[in-house]
Amino acid sequence: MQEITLADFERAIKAAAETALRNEKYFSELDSAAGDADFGVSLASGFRVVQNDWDQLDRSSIGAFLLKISMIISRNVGGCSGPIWGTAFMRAGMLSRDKTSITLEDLEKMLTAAIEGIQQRGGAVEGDKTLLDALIPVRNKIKEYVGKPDADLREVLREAAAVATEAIERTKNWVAKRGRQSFTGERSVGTPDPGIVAIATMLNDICKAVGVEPASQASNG
Amino acid sequence: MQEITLADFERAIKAAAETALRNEKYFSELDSAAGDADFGVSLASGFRVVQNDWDQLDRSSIGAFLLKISMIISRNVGGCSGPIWGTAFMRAGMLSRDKTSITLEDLEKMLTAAIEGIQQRGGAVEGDKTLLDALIPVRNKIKEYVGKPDADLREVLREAAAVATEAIERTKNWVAKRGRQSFTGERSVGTPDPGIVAIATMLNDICKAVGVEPASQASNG
Amino acid sequence: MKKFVNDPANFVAEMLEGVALANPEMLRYVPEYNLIYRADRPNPDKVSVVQGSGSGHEPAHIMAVGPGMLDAAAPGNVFSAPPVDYCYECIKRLASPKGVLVLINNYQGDRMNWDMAIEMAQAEGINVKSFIIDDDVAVQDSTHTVGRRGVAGNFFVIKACGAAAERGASLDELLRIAQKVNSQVRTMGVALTSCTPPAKGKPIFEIGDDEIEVGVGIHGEPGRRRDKLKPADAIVDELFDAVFNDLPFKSGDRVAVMINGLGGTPISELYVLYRRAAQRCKEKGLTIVRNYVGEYCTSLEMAGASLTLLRLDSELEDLLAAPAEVAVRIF
Amino acid sequence: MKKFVNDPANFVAEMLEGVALANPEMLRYVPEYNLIYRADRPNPDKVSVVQGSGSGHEPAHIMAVGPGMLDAAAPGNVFSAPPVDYCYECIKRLASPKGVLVLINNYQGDRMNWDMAIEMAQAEGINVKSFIIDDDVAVQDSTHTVGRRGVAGNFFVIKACGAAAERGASLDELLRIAQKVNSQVRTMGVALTSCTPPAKGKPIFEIGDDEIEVGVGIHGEPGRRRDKLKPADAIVDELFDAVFNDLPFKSGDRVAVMINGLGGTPISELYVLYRRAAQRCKEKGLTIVRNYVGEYCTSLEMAGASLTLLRLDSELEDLLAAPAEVAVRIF
Ligand SMILES: Nc1ncnc2c1ncn2[C@@H]1O[C@H](COP(=O)(O)OP(=O)(O)O)[C@@H](O)[C@H]1O
Ligand SMILES: Nc1ncnc2c1ncn2[C@@H]1O[C@H](COP(=O)(O)OP(=O)(O)O)[C@@H](O)[C@H]1O
Ligand SMILES: [Mg+2]
Ligand SMILES: [Mg+2]
Ligand SMILES: [Mg+2]
Ligand SMILES: [Mg+2]
Repeated sequence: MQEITLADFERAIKAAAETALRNEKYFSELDSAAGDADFGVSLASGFRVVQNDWDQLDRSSIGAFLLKISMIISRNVGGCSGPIWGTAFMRAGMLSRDKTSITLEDLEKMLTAAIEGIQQRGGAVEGDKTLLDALIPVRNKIKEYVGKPDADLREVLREAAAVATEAIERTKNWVAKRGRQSFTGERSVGTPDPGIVAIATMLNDICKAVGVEPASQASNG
Repeated sequence: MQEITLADFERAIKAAAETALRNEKYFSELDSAAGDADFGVSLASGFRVVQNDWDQLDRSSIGAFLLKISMIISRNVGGCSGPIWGTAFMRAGMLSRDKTSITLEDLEKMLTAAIEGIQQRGGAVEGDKTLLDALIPVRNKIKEYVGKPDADLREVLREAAAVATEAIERTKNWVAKRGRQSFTGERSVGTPDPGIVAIATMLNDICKAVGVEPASQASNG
Repeated sequence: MKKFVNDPANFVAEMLEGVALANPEMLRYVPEYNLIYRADRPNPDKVSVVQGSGSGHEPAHIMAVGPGMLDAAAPGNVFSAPPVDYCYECIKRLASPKGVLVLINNYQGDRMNWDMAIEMAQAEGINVKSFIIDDDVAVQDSTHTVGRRGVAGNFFVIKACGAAAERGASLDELLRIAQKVNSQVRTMGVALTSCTPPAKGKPIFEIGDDEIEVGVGIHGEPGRRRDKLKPADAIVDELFDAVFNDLPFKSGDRVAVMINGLGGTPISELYVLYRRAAQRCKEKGLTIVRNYVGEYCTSLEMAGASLTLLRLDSELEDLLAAPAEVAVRIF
Repeated sequence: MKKFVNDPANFVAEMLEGVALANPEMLRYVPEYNLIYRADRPNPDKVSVVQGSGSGHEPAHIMAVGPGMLDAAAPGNVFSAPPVDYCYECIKRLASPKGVLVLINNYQGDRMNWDMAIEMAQAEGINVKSFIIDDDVAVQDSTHTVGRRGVAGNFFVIKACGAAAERGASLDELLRIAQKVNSQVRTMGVALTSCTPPAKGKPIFEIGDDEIEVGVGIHGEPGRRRDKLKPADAIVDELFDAVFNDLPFKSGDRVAVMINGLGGTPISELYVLYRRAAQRCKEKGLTIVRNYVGEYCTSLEMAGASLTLLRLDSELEDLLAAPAEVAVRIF
């Protein structure tokens, strides 16, 4: 089975950064329905620095690269998102500190570490209507392919983007239980969670960046 | 020549206290033209305590009596008047600590000590339009009688009240140079000084209290 | 907004520079990370005790750096948690073989950023642990916290841990002491007015001319309720009862009492409050071993105060009495 | 009026009671005369150093009673001089064979009442002398004074005389030291807001939302002029220049610098001011030997600050560095 290289990670992060910048206003609007309307601005502030510092980022290993992203995100993203996204990148980075390419199994472990990190940092569980409700299905989908030697990484990516996209509608009518949105209680019902939309949009944009036709389209802010 | 006894001082202070209480509003009104309208209230607060404590006052000597009055006045009179009147009574009291009757010469010395005390305390000189402009002429008038063995004390009192009363009109058009009134500068011109009016009224009331027909009438608030 | 401020964006940096300029021998200042630390630290034979939360609570916590108190403080902007890299740098520069203790007031932002920094430092082999302070009895959860908030009681955790660290206590020993203080300390505050963060330029909440916020948080978070302004003694009584009944304290307890000004209340009024608190302690059979009247944990220029009671045992009495020095000269 | 107060008529008495309750070992309190004095005074081998002016300036001066500082303080009501019998009792109870030194800030009411009390005490054979402090460069005469006002520079006179008295200096020696400090110390303040005496219930002066009073007195007396609110650095520059040029100070001077909060200004802002003051000192070639940032002489809850410079010589440096303790616990 193919390995996932540092170059793949670079391409993915670059696409995610573009997602964050292109959707700055749209993600904040999503956060304004029930939250404090800062999510898009927060995320963009961090990924803008990623873009600006792009050429100087440490590329000695996948882990070093991700830890650098983690640092930039935690430093530059306000609200809950800074430590949550920062932790995710940090946990994933720690498992790949000395690797320049990883297996799908490694990726699944890194994603699991990221999910556990988010849960530990912010105390959310599945069902709280947070980006975990996109990330956990994505991780589960990837797990299905682990150990299948003939799995096509492009296919895995397409499927991952698909389950993340599905999460938007699936969770829309739930009540947000974490972050600023939880303070407005029932007002979150009927509004998609901004964090879930962001994850789905990023995965779809990564698909496009590597020439994979996504199963569906999440949004285009 | 007759001596002045403790009983004379008691009668005089009692009359002065009545002056202060009867004229509480009037003296404050006088102070409102150019000052801060507290003079009548201040003076009355002190002399009210003198009246209330009247029976318990130390009468072991003229000086002890005056020092007690000094203490009450300084303690209970606000503004500049507390220390000014308190000092006057204190200086006079210190010169008569062991006496139960005094000569006119003693009285002149006590008054001079009081005047010097007031000058030292508040820095005012003759001509500043303060109660000194009543007290100094009174002292000078008394001095004229010192050494005249046939001087009639009742005549001296009448004359003293007369020069104090004259001071009201004589100083009316001066500019006040001390106390709160000095802050309003020219506004004091044309208004009698409340302190001078108080001294004159007290002396006239003392005349009446001892059955001396005053030369003229200062006010009746 | 009437404040002594230049560009509001530089408010915290200029304040820190002022503190550093005022203490050139005792302190070092690293502007890139808002870091203030003792010039003679880290000491390899001593656990480093550090803290960092939002600014605007001065003297907490940058002015609590000094012998027998904190070894370092890394404040964030006014009312915002220090970013992760500030926390990380603080731990890294204060790293001692005996360990680093991070004292965190219970606010979500502070907790998440410090937790993350601690994880990063631990991954590099630094011996660092944290302790969460949550002494405010006013509300259970709040707009900034899950669980109770950490407020002026923080001072006692710093003082006790600072003293024990100076005597060579281990990291685990310090955690035990922090835990003991936190379990025995209770606080509640009241606001008479709002306050204005320089960069915001507007009061953080509205309050009527005759209203008070009972149980206010140090970022102006809502407390238990709005009340009408009432006599000082009645206000103390409400704070005292809330604090006393929460632990609960009991007759015979030996206590430390703190009346903490929130920034805009003059010390004369704080002593009027202390008078009543002392009366209430006596009435309830509490012995006041030490008292603290002044500013310890403020909300910018907010008029208001908090009352803290700490139950003492001989260990804590000893630690509170230990010598200490802070970076603010009094005389 | 938003204050912690019960019956406004009892405000000062309750504050003093609070101070006494907070310092049962160190202080004695005589309610009839608003008198706070050290429990171990008078000492026959030491001159007693006392002060008393209006209340509302806390920590000055009741909270400056303690070893190496004042032996007693006899405050009057808020912003009013202590009555003569308070002054007299204070001198009488603190009378020592070595003498009593009364430090008086230059206000007419304070001067007259203390002078009278001193005369009475002297008539009884008590050895008592007084010294007048007038460090405020803002205005020559004022609504409360003939000559300059005495403000925060007062602290340095107390500190130096307190230290020298503790070492056994004679009354004449203390007068020399007081005279030296007063001749070398200069202060100017600025108000951002007014303040409200509890018994008055209304602000003592009006000031616009964008105005400041440059050179304000500590009872809200007018200063040099009204100005528009401007950046902190520009405000410090104006105070600094007024103070610097008055003595005048000169390059090479060794100085103590004080940034004194007027009551409602948080300590964070005071350090923003100190930063600029330190920059200006450097620029002018002054060496800052000691600095003082905090509240020393306030006007109730007035937002504002004053800047004080004191030129030092080796005697004064030594006296300022001497140990001292005040009746306000910090940690
Ligand atoms: N405790 C949490 N754990 C995981 N995700 C969270 C948590 N709180 C918020 N989120 C995610 O972050 C998004 C909001 O981010 P953001 O607006 O930056 O945070 P804040 O609530 O502090 O304003 C939410 O849509 C949600 O997906
Ligand atoms: N410095 C002074 N020396 C002598 N008399 C003074 C002085 N200042 C004021 N007075 C007298 O006191 C009177 C005003 O007294 P009062 O209103 O009690 O004082 P204040 O000016 O403090 O309000 C004046 O009419 C004047 O006669
Ligand atoms: Mg948000
Ligand atoms: Mg937010
Ligand atoms: Mg008057
Ligand atoms: Mg007056």
